[in-house]
Amino acid sequence: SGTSKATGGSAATNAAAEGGAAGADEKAAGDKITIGSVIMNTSGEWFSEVMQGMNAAGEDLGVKVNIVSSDNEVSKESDNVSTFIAQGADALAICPLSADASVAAVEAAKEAGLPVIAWNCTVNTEVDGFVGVSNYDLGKLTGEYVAQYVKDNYPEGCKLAILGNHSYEVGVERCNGFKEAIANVPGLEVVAEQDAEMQDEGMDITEQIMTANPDVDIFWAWNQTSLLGCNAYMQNTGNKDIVIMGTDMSLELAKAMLGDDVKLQAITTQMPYDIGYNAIANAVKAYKKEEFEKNMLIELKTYVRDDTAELEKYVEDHKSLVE
Amino acid sequence: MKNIKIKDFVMKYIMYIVLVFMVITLTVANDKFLTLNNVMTILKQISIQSIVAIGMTMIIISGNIDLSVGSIVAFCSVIGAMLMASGVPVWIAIILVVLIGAVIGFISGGVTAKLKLHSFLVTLALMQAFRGLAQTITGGYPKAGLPDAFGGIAAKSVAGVPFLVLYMIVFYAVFVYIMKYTAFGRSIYAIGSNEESARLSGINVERVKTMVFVISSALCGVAAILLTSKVRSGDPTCANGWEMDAIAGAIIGGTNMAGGEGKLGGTVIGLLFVGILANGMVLLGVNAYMQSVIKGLVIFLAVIINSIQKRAHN
Amino acid sequence: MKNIKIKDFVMKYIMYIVLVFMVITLTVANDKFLTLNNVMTILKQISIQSIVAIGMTMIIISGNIDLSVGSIVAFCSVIGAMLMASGVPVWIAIILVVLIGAVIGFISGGVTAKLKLHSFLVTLALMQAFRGLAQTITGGYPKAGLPDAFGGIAAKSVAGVPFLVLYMIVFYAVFVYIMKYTAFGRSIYAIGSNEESARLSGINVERVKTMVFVISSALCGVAAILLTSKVRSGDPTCANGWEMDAIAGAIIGGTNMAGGEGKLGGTVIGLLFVGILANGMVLLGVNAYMQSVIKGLVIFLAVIINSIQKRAHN
Amino acid sequence: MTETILRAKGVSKRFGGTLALDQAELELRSGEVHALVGANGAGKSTLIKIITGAYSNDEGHIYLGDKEIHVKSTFEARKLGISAVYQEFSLINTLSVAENIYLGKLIRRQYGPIEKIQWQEIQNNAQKILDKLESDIKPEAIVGNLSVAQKQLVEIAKALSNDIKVLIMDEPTASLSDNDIENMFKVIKGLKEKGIGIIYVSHRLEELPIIADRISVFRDGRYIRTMDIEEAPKKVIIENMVGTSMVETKRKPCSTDEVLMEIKNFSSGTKFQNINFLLHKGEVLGIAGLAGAGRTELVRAIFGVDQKDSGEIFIHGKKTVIHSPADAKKAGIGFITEDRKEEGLILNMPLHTNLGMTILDKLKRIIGLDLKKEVRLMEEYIQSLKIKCRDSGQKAHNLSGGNQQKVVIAKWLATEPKILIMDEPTRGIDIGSKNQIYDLINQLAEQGMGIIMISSELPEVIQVSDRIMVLAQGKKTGELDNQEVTQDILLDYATRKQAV
Ligand SMILES: Nc1ncnc2c1ncn2[C@@H]1O[C@H](COP(=O)(O)OP(=O)(O)OP(=O)(O)O)[C@@H](O)[C@H]1O
Ligand SMILES: Nc1ncnc2c1ncn2[C@@H]1O[C@H](COP(=O)(O)OP(=O)(O)OP(=O)(O)O)[C@@H](O)[C@H]1O
Ligand SMILES: [Mg+2]
Ligand SMILES: [Mg+2]
Repeated sequence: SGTSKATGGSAATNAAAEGGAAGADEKAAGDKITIGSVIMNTSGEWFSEVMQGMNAAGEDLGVKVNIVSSDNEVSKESDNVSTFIAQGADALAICPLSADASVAAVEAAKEAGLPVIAWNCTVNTEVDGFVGVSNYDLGKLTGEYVAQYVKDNYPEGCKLAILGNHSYEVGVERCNGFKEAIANVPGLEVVAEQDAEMQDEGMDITEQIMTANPDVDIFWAWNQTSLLGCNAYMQNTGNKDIVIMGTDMSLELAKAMLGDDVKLQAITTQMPYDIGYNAIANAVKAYKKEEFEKNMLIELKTYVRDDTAELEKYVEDHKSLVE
Repeated sequence: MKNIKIKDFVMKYIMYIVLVFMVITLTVANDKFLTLNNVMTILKQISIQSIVAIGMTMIIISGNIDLSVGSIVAFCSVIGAMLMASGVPVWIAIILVVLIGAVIGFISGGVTAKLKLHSFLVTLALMQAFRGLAQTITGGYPKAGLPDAFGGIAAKSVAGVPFLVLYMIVFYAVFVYIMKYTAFGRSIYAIGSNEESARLSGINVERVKTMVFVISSALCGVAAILLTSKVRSGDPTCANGWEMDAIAGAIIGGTNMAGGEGKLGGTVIGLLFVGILANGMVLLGVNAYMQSVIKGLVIFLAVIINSIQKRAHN
Repeated sequence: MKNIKIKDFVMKYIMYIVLVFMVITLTVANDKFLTLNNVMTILKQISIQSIVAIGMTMIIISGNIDLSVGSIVAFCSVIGAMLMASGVPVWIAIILVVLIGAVIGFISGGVTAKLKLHSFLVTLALMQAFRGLAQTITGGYPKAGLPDAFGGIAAKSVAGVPFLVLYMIVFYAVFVYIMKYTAFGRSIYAIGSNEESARLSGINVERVKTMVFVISSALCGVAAILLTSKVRSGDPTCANGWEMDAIAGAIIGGTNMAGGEGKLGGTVIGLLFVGILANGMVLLGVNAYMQSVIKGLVIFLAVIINSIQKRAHN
Repeated sequence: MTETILRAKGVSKRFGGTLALDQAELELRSGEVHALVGANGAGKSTLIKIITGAYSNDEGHIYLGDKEIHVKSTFEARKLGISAVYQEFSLINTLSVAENIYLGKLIRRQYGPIEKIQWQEIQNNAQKILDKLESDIKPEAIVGNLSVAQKQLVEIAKALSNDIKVLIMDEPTASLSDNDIENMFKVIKGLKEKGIGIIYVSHRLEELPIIADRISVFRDGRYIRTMDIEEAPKKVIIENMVGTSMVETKRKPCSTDEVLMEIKNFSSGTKFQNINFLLHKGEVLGIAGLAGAGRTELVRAIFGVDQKDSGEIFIHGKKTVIHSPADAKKAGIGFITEDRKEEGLILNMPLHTNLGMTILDKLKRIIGLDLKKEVRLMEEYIQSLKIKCRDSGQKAHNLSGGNQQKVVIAKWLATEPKILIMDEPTRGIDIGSKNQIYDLINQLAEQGMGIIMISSELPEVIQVSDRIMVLAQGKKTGELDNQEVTQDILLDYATRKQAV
C-alpha cells in the first residue's frame, strides 16, 4: 500500500530500516513479535491515521500489531491491557486516557514484564518510552500565533470565541495552553467559551455563539472535528470575515485553507501517522532492548494560510490516505 | 366551576406553560434570545433530529424502541457521501440513501416482529454493527468532496425561514396526519396498547410493526441526507447518541414508554424544550459542566410536572 | 421419547451451548485463549460490571430501567477518591461511598415509585446530572493520590483467583439467595409482572420499588470502590456506557425487558458471552472497527437464538 | 347463631359523572351465603371493592361485627379476615400457582437475621387447597399457561388460603364448568359450617337456590331488597333486578341447507384431533364440552390465531387459507373472544376506538378515515345493545364487566360477518342482557349469518343452538340435533373418550 510513503518522517523510515534487519532472530521461527496497542477510541480521522502508522510499522518491521480501543473508558483500558498480558504480548504501546487513572494499567503491564511505550499522552508513572506531543504546546502554539496575529491585524482590539473541552485531560490541556498564550494580549477579549466535540456539535455551537456575540472576530477550536464544524458553518453562511484557527490538520481543512470560501487562518497539528509509527517502532526496540529516543516528541507544526507551498505538500502527501 | 376550568387548563397545557415561562425568563436574561435570528437558529438545530424523532415516537407508540437510529444516520451519511463523491448524481444518491435506510428498517423491524423479539436488544446489536460498518467502509475518515449544489439542501432559506425548518414542518404535517387519520396510524396505537387484542381484531400486527421500523429508518436516511448536507461531509462518527435525544424528546412530550399513547406534536415540544434550554445556556455562557447538570435537573423537573399533570387528568 | 428429551435439553441450555461452542472455537483459533491466566482475566474484566448488572437485573425484573448507573459509578468514584485523597480513612470512605450510592437510589427510586413516573426518563435525567456533577467537582481531572493500601482491594488475589472474582461470586451468591428465598425478592418478580395484582396481594409496591433502586445504586457505590481501586484514581469519565452493557448482559441472559422474569445467573452468562467475545477478538487481532461490527452481529445472533429457544419452550 | 358479621350502611360512590353506588345497604350473617344480584353496572363489584378497601367510599359506613372499620387496602382487609375473589383476576402470570396463592404472605422462617422462604411447605399447602377444590392443577404450574377456568380456580384457592371470617366472591362461576362449580360449592358449604359469611355475586340465577341462603338485589347503584332464597324464585329476582317482568323469547329455527363453512380434519397436537363439521346459513352451532376440552383452541385455530398441524376450511365450498385473524376477517369471519380484557378490548381507549379497530378498512375514505362514522356506529350499538356507559368516548376500562363484554360483541357485529364465532359470549352478563344477546343471535341467524357458539352453560347451549357439537379431550364425541338434547345427554357425550 502507499501509506508508508505518505508521510515518511525521517524517524519512521530509519526505524523501518533498523527494525526490519534485526527482527527475525529474536523469537522462535514463525512466532512473530506481538505488540499490544491500546488507543483511546476509534472515532475521528486522527486516530485512523495513527492506526495506519501503526499498521505500517508492523508491516515494515515484521511484527504483529494488535490494536484495541478503550472507547474512552478507563476500566476498559485496564481490561485491554490485562488481555494483552494474558495473551502474552511482547510489548505495550498505549495512549493513556488519563495521566492518573491509567497508572494502574500501565504498572500492571510493567509488572508482567512488558516494556511500555506511552504515546500521545503522558502517564504519571515510569514508562520505557514516550512518543507524542505536548497537548499544552498544541494549544499554546496556536495561541502564540493568535497573539501575534491580533497585534498585527487588530490594533483596536478583537473578540475571540473558544470551542473548547472540559471533559478530559487532552482537551483541558490544550485549552489551558491556548488561553495562557493569549492571556496578556492587549485588546483581545474572550467573549465565549463553549464545549464542542463532534462536527455537528461544532457547527451548532458556532451558530449559537454567533447569535449571542455577532461581533466575534476569531474562532479557535480545540480539536479537528469541532474545527470542521466551525469551518462548515462559515462555509454554509458564506462568511469570509471571521478568522478561524484551530488544532489538527486534515485533508479537507488543508483544502479549505487553500481555498477562498472561508478565512481559515492557522492550524497547529501533530503528525498522527508518525506518532503511531514510532510508538510501534520504539515498542519493538524496547522489547529487543535496543537503543531508542526515550522521550520522542514528534514535531508540532503550525500551518498558516499564506504558506501555500506547505499546504499543497500536505494535500499531496495525504491524498492517498483517503484512497 | 370556573376555578376548576382554569385548573384543568393549566394542567392540560402545563408543558406549554413551562415552555412559555422558560422563554420569558431567557428573554429577560438575554436580549439576543428572542430575536428572529435566534429563534430560527433553535428551530434549525432541532430540525434534523426532530425528523429522526418522528420515527422514534411512532416506534415507541407501537410498543418498541430503536437504539440504532444514530448509527443508521451515520451509516447512511457516509454511504451518501461516498456515492456523491464518486460522481453519482445528487438525486439518485438521495433516493438510494433513503432506500438503504428503509431496507435496514425492514431488517430490524422484520426480525423484531417475525421472531417476536424485544426491539431493545435487536437495535442495540444493530447500533453497534452499523456504527462499526460506517467506520470500516470509510476507514475512519469523513468523506468530503461533495458537489456544491448539495450543500444548498440544508443551508438555503426562503424568506428568512431556513429550508431545514420547512422540511421539519412538512414531515410533521404529513406524519401527524398519518397517525391520526389513517388506518395504519390507528393500528400503531392499537398494537402499542394491546398487541393481542389488535391481532385478534384482524390487524396485521407483523406488517404494521415492520412498516413502522421501515418508516423510522427511512426517516433516518432523510436525516442523514440533511446532516451530510449541513456538515458537508459524511462523517462515520456523526449522530452519536441521537437515539437518547429522540427518546427523551418523545417522552418529555408525553409519549408513554410502554406504548399506546403519544403525540408527534408533543415530541416537538419535548425537543424544543431541550433545544431552548441548550441554546439559552450557551447564550448565557453557562459553564460547560454545569450545562450537563442543569439539563439533567430541568428534564427531571419536566418529568415530574408531566406526571403530576397526568395524575390530575385521571 | 429420547429424541424429544435431547431436543428439549438443547433448547433449554442453548445459550450455554453457544457459549461452549464459542469457547471451543476460540481455543482452537488461539492457544492463549484457554489458559488459566486468560480465563481469570476475562472473569476479572466482567467482575465490576457484573456487580452493577446485579442491580440492573433486579430493576428490570421489577419492571423498570436505570440509565444512570454509569454516571452514579463515576460520581461515587470521584467522591471516594476525593475523600481518601483528603485523608479520610479507607474504610470510612468506602462506607460513605456506598451510602451515597444508596441515597441516590433512594431519590431515583422514590421519585419513580411515589410519582408513578417512568424510570427511563427519571434516570436519563439523573444520568446527565451526575455525570456533570462528577466533572464539575473534579474540574475534569481524575483524582489520584490514593493510599497504597487501597489499591490492593482490587489488585490482590488468593491462590491464583483475583479478589475481584471472589467479590463477584460472593455478591451473586447473596443476591441469588435474596431473589429466591426472601419475600423481598419474590415481591420484585410479582411487581414486575403485574403491579396492580401485587398491590392487591398486600405487597408494599412503593417500598419494594424504592428498595430495588436503593440496592442497585448502593451496588454502583460498591462497583465505584472497586473501579477506583482498580484504576487507582477517581475518574469522572469512567464507567461511561455501563448502563447499556448491564442491560445487554441481563437481556442476553434471558431477563424480560417487560419485567417479571429473569435470573441473575443468566445475567452472568450474558456478560460472559460479551466478555469472551471481546477478549477473543483482541486475541485474534481483529481490526478495531470490525470489533464493533462483529460484536453487534454476535449479539444479534444471540438474541435470535434466545427467542427461538423461548418459542420452543412454550 | 345468626349474628351479623358484616354490615354496609348508606354506602355511596361516585366516579366522575357516574353515581355507581347510591346509599347501598348490605347485611351479612355468619354462616350464610348471601347472594348479590343485579344487572350489569348495578354496582355490585364497586360495593365489594369498597368493603375490601380497593376503593374508598364517598359516604356510608362499614361495620365488621359491631365495630366500624375503615380499611384502606386489601391487605388491611385481609388482616381483618375479609378476603375476596375479584371479577378481574389479580394473579401474576409469570409466577407459579403455589406462589400466587401465597403471594403477600409467603411462609418464611427466620435464621437469625436471615429469612428463608419455605418453598416445600408452600407447595404442600397449595396442593392441599387445590385438592379440596378437587382440581388437578399442579402447584408448580406457571399461571400464565392456565386456561381462564383454571385461573379462576387458582383465584378461589388464593382467597381460601387466608384466615377468613368473610369471603367475597365476584362471579366465581362465570367461567367454570359444572364439575368445578360442584366442587367449589362443596368447599363453600364447608366454610358455611365453620360460621364464615360469604357474599356471592352471580348472574347465573339458576345456581342460587342450590348455594344461596339469602339474596340482595341491586339496581342502578341502589339497594332494592333482601329476600330469603325460598321466597325468591327466578321470576321474582328478575322483576326486582330490572324493575319489570320479562318474557323469554323462544327460538325459531331458521337454519337452511346451504353450507356456509366446512371444517375438515382440524388437528393440533394434543389440543384437538381430526375435527370435522359443517356450518349452515342461518344456523346456530353450539359447541359444548367440559373445561379443557379444547373448544377455545379449536376456534382459535379456525380464526387463524394459533398454528394448526392440519386442516382445511371451505367457505361457500371454496377452499380458504387462513393464516391470521386478518385473513379470517377478510373471509367474513368474526370472533368474540373468551377473555375480554386481554384479547377483546383496548382498555385505555375510548369505546368508539375499540369498535373502529375491526373496521378500519371500512372507515377508509380516499384520504383519511371517517371518524364520525365510527362514533355514530358505536352510538348505535350503545342504543341497540343497551350498553351502560357515559358516551362513546368513555374509556373501556371504566365500564362494568358485563358492559365491556357487550362492547366486544359490538365491535364484531360492526364488521358484518357472514360467520360469527362466539366463545362464552354471555360470560358475566346479566340475565336481562343475556336474553338480549339470545334475541340478537336469533336475529342474526334469521338474516343468514352462521353462528358458532361456545358456552359452558349447558342450558344456554341447548336454548340457543340448532345443532350441538360436543368435544371431549380434543376429540369430537358427538353431534346432536337440538330437539333430542337434554343436559344429561350432553354431559354423557362430554365425558366420552371415543371420537364419533
Ligand atoms: N373505575 C371506574 N371509573 C369510572 N366508572 C366506573 C369505574 N368502575 C365502575 N364504574 C361504573 O360504576 C358502575 C357500577 O360498576 P360495577 O362494576 O360495580 O357493576 P357490577 O354490578 O359489578 O356489574 P357487572 O355485573 O357487569 O360486573 C358502572 O356504571 C361502571 O361503569
Ligand atoms: N397458554 C396455554 N399454555 C399451555 N396450556 C394451555 C394454555 N391455554 C390452555 N391450555 C391448556 O389447554 C387445555 C384446553 O384449554 P381450555 O380450558 O381453554 O379449553 P376449552 O375447551 O376452551 O375450555 P373452556 O373454554 O371451558 O376454558 C387445558 O388443559 C389448558 O390447561
Ligand atoms: Mg362486576
Ligand atoms: Mg375456552
